[in-house]
Amino acid sequence: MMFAAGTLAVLVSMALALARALLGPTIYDRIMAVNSFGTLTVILIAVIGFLSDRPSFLDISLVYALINFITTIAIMKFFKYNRIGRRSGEDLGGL
Amino acid sequence: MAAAAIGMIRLRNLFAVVMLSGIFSLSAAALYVVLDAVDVAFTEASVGAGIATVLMLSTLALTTTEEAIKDHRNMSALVVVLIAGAVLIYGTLDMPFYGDPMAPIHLHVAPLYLRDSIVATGVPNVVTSVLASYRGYDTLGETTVIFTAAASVMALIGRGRRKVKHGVPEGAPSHGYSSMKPHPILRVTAKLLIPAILIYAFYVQAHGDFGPGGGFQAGVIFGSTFILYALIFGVDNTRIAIRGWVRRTMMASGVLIYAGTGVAALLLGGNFLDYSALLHDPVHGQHLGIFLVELGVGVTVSGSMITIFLIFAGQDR
Amino acid sequence: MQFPGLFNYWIAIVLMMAGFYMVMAHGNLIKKIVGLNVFQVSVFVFYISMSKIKGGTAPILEPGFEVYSNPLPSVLILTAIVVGVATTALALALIVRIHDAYGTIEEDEINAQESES
Amino acid sequence: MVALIVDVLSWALILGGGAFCVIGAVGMLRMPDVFTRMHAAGVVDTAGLGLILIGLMLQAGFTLVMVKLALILVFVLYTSPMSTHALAQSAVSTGVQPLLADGANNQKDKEDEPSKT
Repeated sequence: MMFAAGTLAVLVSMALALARALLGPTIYDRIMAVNSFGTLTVILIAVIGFLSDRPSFLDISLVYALINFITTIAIMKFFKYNRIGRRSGEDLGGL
Repeated sequence: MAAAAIGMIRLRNLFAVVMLSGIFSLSAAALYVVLDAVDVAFTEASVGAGIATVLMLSTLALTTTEEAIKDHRNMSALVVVLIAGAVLIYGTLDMPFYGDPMAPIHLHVAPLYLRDSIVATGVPNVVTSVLASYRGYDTLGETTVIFTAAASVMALIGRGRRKVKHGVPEGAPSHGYSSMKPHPILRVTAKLLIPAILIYAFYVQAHGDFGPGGGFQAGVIFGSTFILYALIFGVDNTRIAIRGWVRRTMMASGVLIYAGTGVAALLLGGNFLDYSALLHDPVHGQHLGIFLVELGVGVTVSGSMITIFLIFAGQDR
Repeated sequence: MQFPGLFNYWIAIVLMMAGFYMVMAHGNLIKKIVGLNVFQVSVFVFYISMSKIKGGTAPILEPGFEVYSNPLPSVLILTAIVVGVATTALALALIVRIHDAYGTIEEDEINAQESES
Repeated sequence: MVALIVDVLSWALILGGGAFCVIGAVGMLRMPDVFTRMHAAGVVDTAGLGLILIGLMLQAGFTLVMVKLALILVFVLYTSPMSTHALAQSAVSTGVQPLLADGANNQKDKEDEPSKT
């Protein structure tokens, strides 16, 4: 029951983070949304593990916690060094 | 699950596609966990969220980041897609329902695997035992595909410096996989994290028999460690840390370990990839065989991932 | 229960349509690759959702659990994901080469250059 | 008795963590610019994840699971400030330009203005 409540809360926050990623005017908003979406996925997987009585699946969220960091660093680095000289945030206009 | 699906559908309209594909893969993995496929979720976690995004970004850095603005509303494509979707939905009307235990897929070989694999191989993770033992040929083939893909990437863009004819102006600053000198905080944290991730990769490799994990996942995590290293300390340093011949040897030797296990079984009187022949006790033999095979897979995958990344990242010099 | 029993397939199909549309309608090659990835994930979801048994749990044997979901699709998809990323890398390498040769990754511009020469 | 206390505690922690997650996500949606949104994201990363994981730890008891949860917590507490730091730094070092360049994208991210002072 309490895990279900936690899952629900996390799902709601995931939806909100997704909305930020879809809307986010600048590229950094999107990166940040991806990052916290990843964090929320970590929580979600952990809670689902408990929800289904198999908490030994925490390995997955551990992997996420690590990989998420790598991805954020990579994205950040890419945009930091590739964007120079161009107006960042502008090519996102496709929305 | 529905939220994940909505997010995925939304994805196609967007321009910052690569980042959204990161989100896409995250939600896909959450979906896999809900659907009880933890090993798949593990793989998607390590592959989709990490390596695929990083590779896409590297390609973007090498080419252009801006899509030509034009009207994408392609009616004929939409019509074809809608027709295909409608036909498929019509096709699903005959499919078994979600979660139906009597669906044909659950009746044929799966109960056999679930019942026998613990007895025959002593490995509680059925996915691992099926992967490495029952469907060993398959996995051997797939490991070879990975090896071949990495080798092809090497052949395509691995050699020589590219000559930029058009596109990116020459004066553009370096594309960003050079070292990250002015980031002391990142460097210190990376120094703390990298050994931890490496140890964790080995844990995943060894624990694959008992929980989610195994060669593919461990290989990818191992590879991501070096990707992190390359991101923070620079590609050149990574090339020094793990030399070209080491990478190539890793790629090749993984496949060799796998195939060699099969040949060893052959020499010891079994069939190819029949691990029961490896030791006197068939169950222990199976266990050893699965371990060796997973090791081979892990070595190949990590070698390939590091190679592919370094090739992509090292392009712009 | 006729209607909701099939929604998992429909999710996969909608995803597939999204990916398919992306592949067909967009001229940008990277966009096409992303579309292919979406398509690929839709197939994965399709397989994985078939393997689920109601009330089942993940196929890692543990005392105290009776019903397990089907391990076979997991195996297939697991390898397919890693192979998928390797082939994606190959496709991206091809795109880099194309960009070297033509200076663009838009399909129609490449076609225009081809027909000129 | 102890079990009851533990249950109540973990209820409170998980619910609190969930609440923090939602608050952080709402903040992420509602805050006016990148840097303030990062504050909101920080709430999710620390308070939300921390509370939920501690609540789960209480449920798990002294097992391997608890060790793994603690590991996740430690890792996230390491990495999340790192990525926020990196993000903020690169936003500062490159994000200043769009506003100086021209007013073209003002209609899109005019909210960014306060941060550039």
